[in-house]
Order: sequence, then structure tokens, then C-alpha cells
Amino acid sequence: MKFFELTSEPLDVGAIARRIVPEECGATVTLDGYVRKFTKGRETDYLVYEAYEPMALKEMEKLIDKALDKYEIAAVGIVHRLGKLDIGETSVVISVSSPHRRAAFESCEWLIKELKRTVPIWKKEVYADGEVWVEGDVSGEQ
Amino acid sequence: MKFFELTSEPLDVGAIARRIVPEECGATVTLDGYVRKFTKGRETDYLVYEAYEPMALKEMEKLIDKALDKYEIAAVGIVHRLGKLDIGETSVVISVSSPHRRAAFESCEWLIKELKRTVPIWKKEVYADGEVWVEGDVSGEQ
Amino acid sequence: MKVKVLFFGATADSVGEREVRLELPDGTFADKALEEILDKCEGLRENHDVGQLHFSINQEYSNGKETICDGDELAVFTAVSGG
Amino acid sequence: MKVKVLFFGATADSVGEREVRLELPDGTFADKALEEILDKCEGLRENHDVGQLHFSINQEYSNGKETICDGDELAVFTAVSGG
Repeated sequence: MKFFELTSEPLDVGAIARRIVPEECGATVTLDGYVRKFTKGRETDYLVYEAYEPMALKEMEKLIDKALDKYEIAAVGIVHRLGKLDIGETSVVISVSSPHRRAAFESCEWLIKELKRTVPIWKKEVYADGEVWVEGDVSGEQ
Repeated sequence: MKFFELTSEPLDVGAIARRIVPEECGATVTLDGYVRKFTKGRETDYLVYEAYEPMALKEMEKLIDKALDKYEIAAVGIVHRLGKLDIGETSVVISVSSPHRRAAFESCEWLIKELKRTVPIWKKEVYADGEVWVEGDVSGEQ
Repeated sequence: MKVKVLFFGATADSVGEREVRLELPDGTFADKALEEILDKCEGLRENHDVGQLHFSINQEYSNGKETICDGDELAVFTAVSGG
Repeated sequence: MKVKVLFFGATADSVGEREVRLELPDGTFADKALEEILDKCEGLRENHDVGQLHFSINQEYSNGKETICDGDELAVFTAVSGG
């Protein structure tokens, strides 16, 4: 079971986390990624996310299929927001349900790392005195 | 920042996950634990959770304090439900916010493992043909 | 001195009570108090591997070496299974 | 043959366009097509380490060896930064 979406609307973390609750599962691990106020000591005003939408959806589905194949998990949902986001607003939710929690933690962490490496979405950080398109870090950590 | 609660009311995963969104953070990892229909091939009808409430709250706070000390995280919330729970209903939510997601994943997983080992809460599994108080597994996995 | 002893889940079912009051000699150590409880509360030894039972004093896990005081709240319970 | 080339984020800013149409010789390989794009779309070489740019063909990452076909949708973009 899977879902993957791009939207310009605010994300409802709880609704995404609870959208699929498979009967054979006992745990869902959800990553809620949101806009940090400070990045490397600089104060962010807001962010703008842009995607190559059809390719981003294809890459999201590929990631989910890989995760479903690689881990003992039953369901994965990924929703990424686009457009302007204020501090604290959720940019991405990744939710993984599994019979046993270990696989859910592991695969959720793998999914966000891979999403940051492969899914064509870009983030522009806007500060009081300028803006910059962020180029991805190959390590996927940030 | 922390919160820890016991309640007989249904848990709202999203509200718990979003209750604390620290400005210096970019990620919240949330574990939603819920009632599985099948445990070791046997079909569960419903569960009943019981706690030694004041001690459970003390142990929850100790765990959170240890996690805040041990990991680079900014906020932890744990809410555990008590009483009768139907299949799919959330029994526990653990939510951890951190500047960088690695610490949130790691500490959230540590917290649920420790909660299952130390916090005095017990689960009774009720089947069509009987019921049993579950005794904890020292490994914390289940 | 008098203490309160609480039971939960499986131990409450075994004893048939959720709470009992016990009289203990002044200065009783924790491990001795637990022995007393196991002796006086029928159902515990019969239904449990007593080495696996947990014992708490005033809502803290006991290491067996504490001295029990008048009015203490003790509890005996099985390995926890929350989550 | 004609192809469509899309730019996003930083590459769209560099080129000043989000989409351009290019004429390529029939049978052009992907790596050659990317060279053509870098030559014809001003701003890419000036603003980017071209070795770090990503190239896609019909919404799939290119390995540089594909043959481009008439009507293909190509895209050039920087390392992704979603999440």
C-alpha cells in the first residue's frame, strides 16, 4: 500500500500518518520535516519549494517501491508541499507502517535520505537580505 | 521541552506530533503504536491497558530526561492511552523534535524500547476465547 | 508499622485484590518485605515466577536493599508490557 | 528533430527561462544533447559547475548514453534539495 503526492496546501501530519493503518501492523513511524528558523546561524524568513512535478512523482513512487521491497513494511505514504512555506510549516511527511517498529524506523530514515538525493524538488531560502537556491548535499544529511 | 501524559481518551497523533515545533528544529519523528489485529497468528478482539499511574508518569519523565541528555534533541512528548482499545486504535505516541533528523529517529526508537522495558503499564489481550495479561519481553521488541 | 501494597494486571488477578494493608516489623528491608508479601498474599507464588516479579517502593523500582518505612506505598507487578 | 528543455530553480534563474525549444540532429546521444544545451542556453556554464548538473530525459535521470528522439522532454537542474 502506498501514496505519494505533491501539494501547495498545508500538510496535516496526523491525517497522513493515520491514512493507512494496516490490520497486520502495530506501528507507524512518521517523519515531519519543517522549516527551521536558523540555518548555519542565518535567520530564514521563509522558503519556497519547487518541483519538476511529474518526475518528482515518478521518483517518489520508485523510492516507495524500493522500500517496500527492501524492508518488512506494509505501507508507505509520502507527501511533499510546494510553494511558499513559513517557519515551522511542514514541507514533507513520510509515514511508514509495519508489523514491527524496527523496520518502520529504518525505512522511514532511508526514505527521507533518498528523497533528498533523488526526487527533483528544490528549496529556495529567503533571508532578510537575499535568497539562494539550495543545492543538495550528496550525503542527504542536513 | 517535554510532555508526558496518560489518558483514557483517543489519541490525536497529529496534535501530539505538532504540539512542540521548536524554531531551531527541522524534523519531528513520531512513533504511533496501535493495536494489531493478529499477534502470533491469533486474532485479537481488543486490548485493555492498565498503569500504575503515578509511577508510570515518573518513569516516563525519567526516560525523557535521559533522552534529552543522551541525544541532540530539543523536545520529547510521550502520551500513552489506558483502558479498552479496539484494533487500529493508538496506544502510544512518542514524538521527538531535533535540529537534525538522525537524532530524532535514534532517540524515538530508544524511547519506545525503554518505555516497554521500564514504564509500569500492562496490556491485556482479549480474544474470542479468552484473555491474557501480556508479560513484557526484556528485549523490548514486539 | 503499616504499609500499603498495590497489585496491577496479572498480580492483581492472582491476589484477587488491587490493594492490601500489611503490618511489617520496623526497619524491614525491601527484600524481606517482598518475602512477607509473597507469603501473606495468596496467589503470587502459585501464579508467578517470583524471580521475575518487580517490586517498587514509593513509585521507584526497588533494588532490594532499601529500608521500608511506616506508610510506604509498595507494589508488586509483572514485567511491564505497555507501548 | 525538436526537443523541449526544462529548467528549474537555479538553472531556470540562470537561463532566464523555464522552458526552451531546441533543434537537434536526428540520433543525437544524451551527452551530446546536454553539450548542445549548455552551448545554446546562456547562463548555465557561467553560473554552474556543469559536472554537477543533472540531466533527465522524459522524466528519467539520464546516464548520458541514451539516444534522444523527436519530441523528447529534457531537463537540466542542480542537485535536488527537497525534504
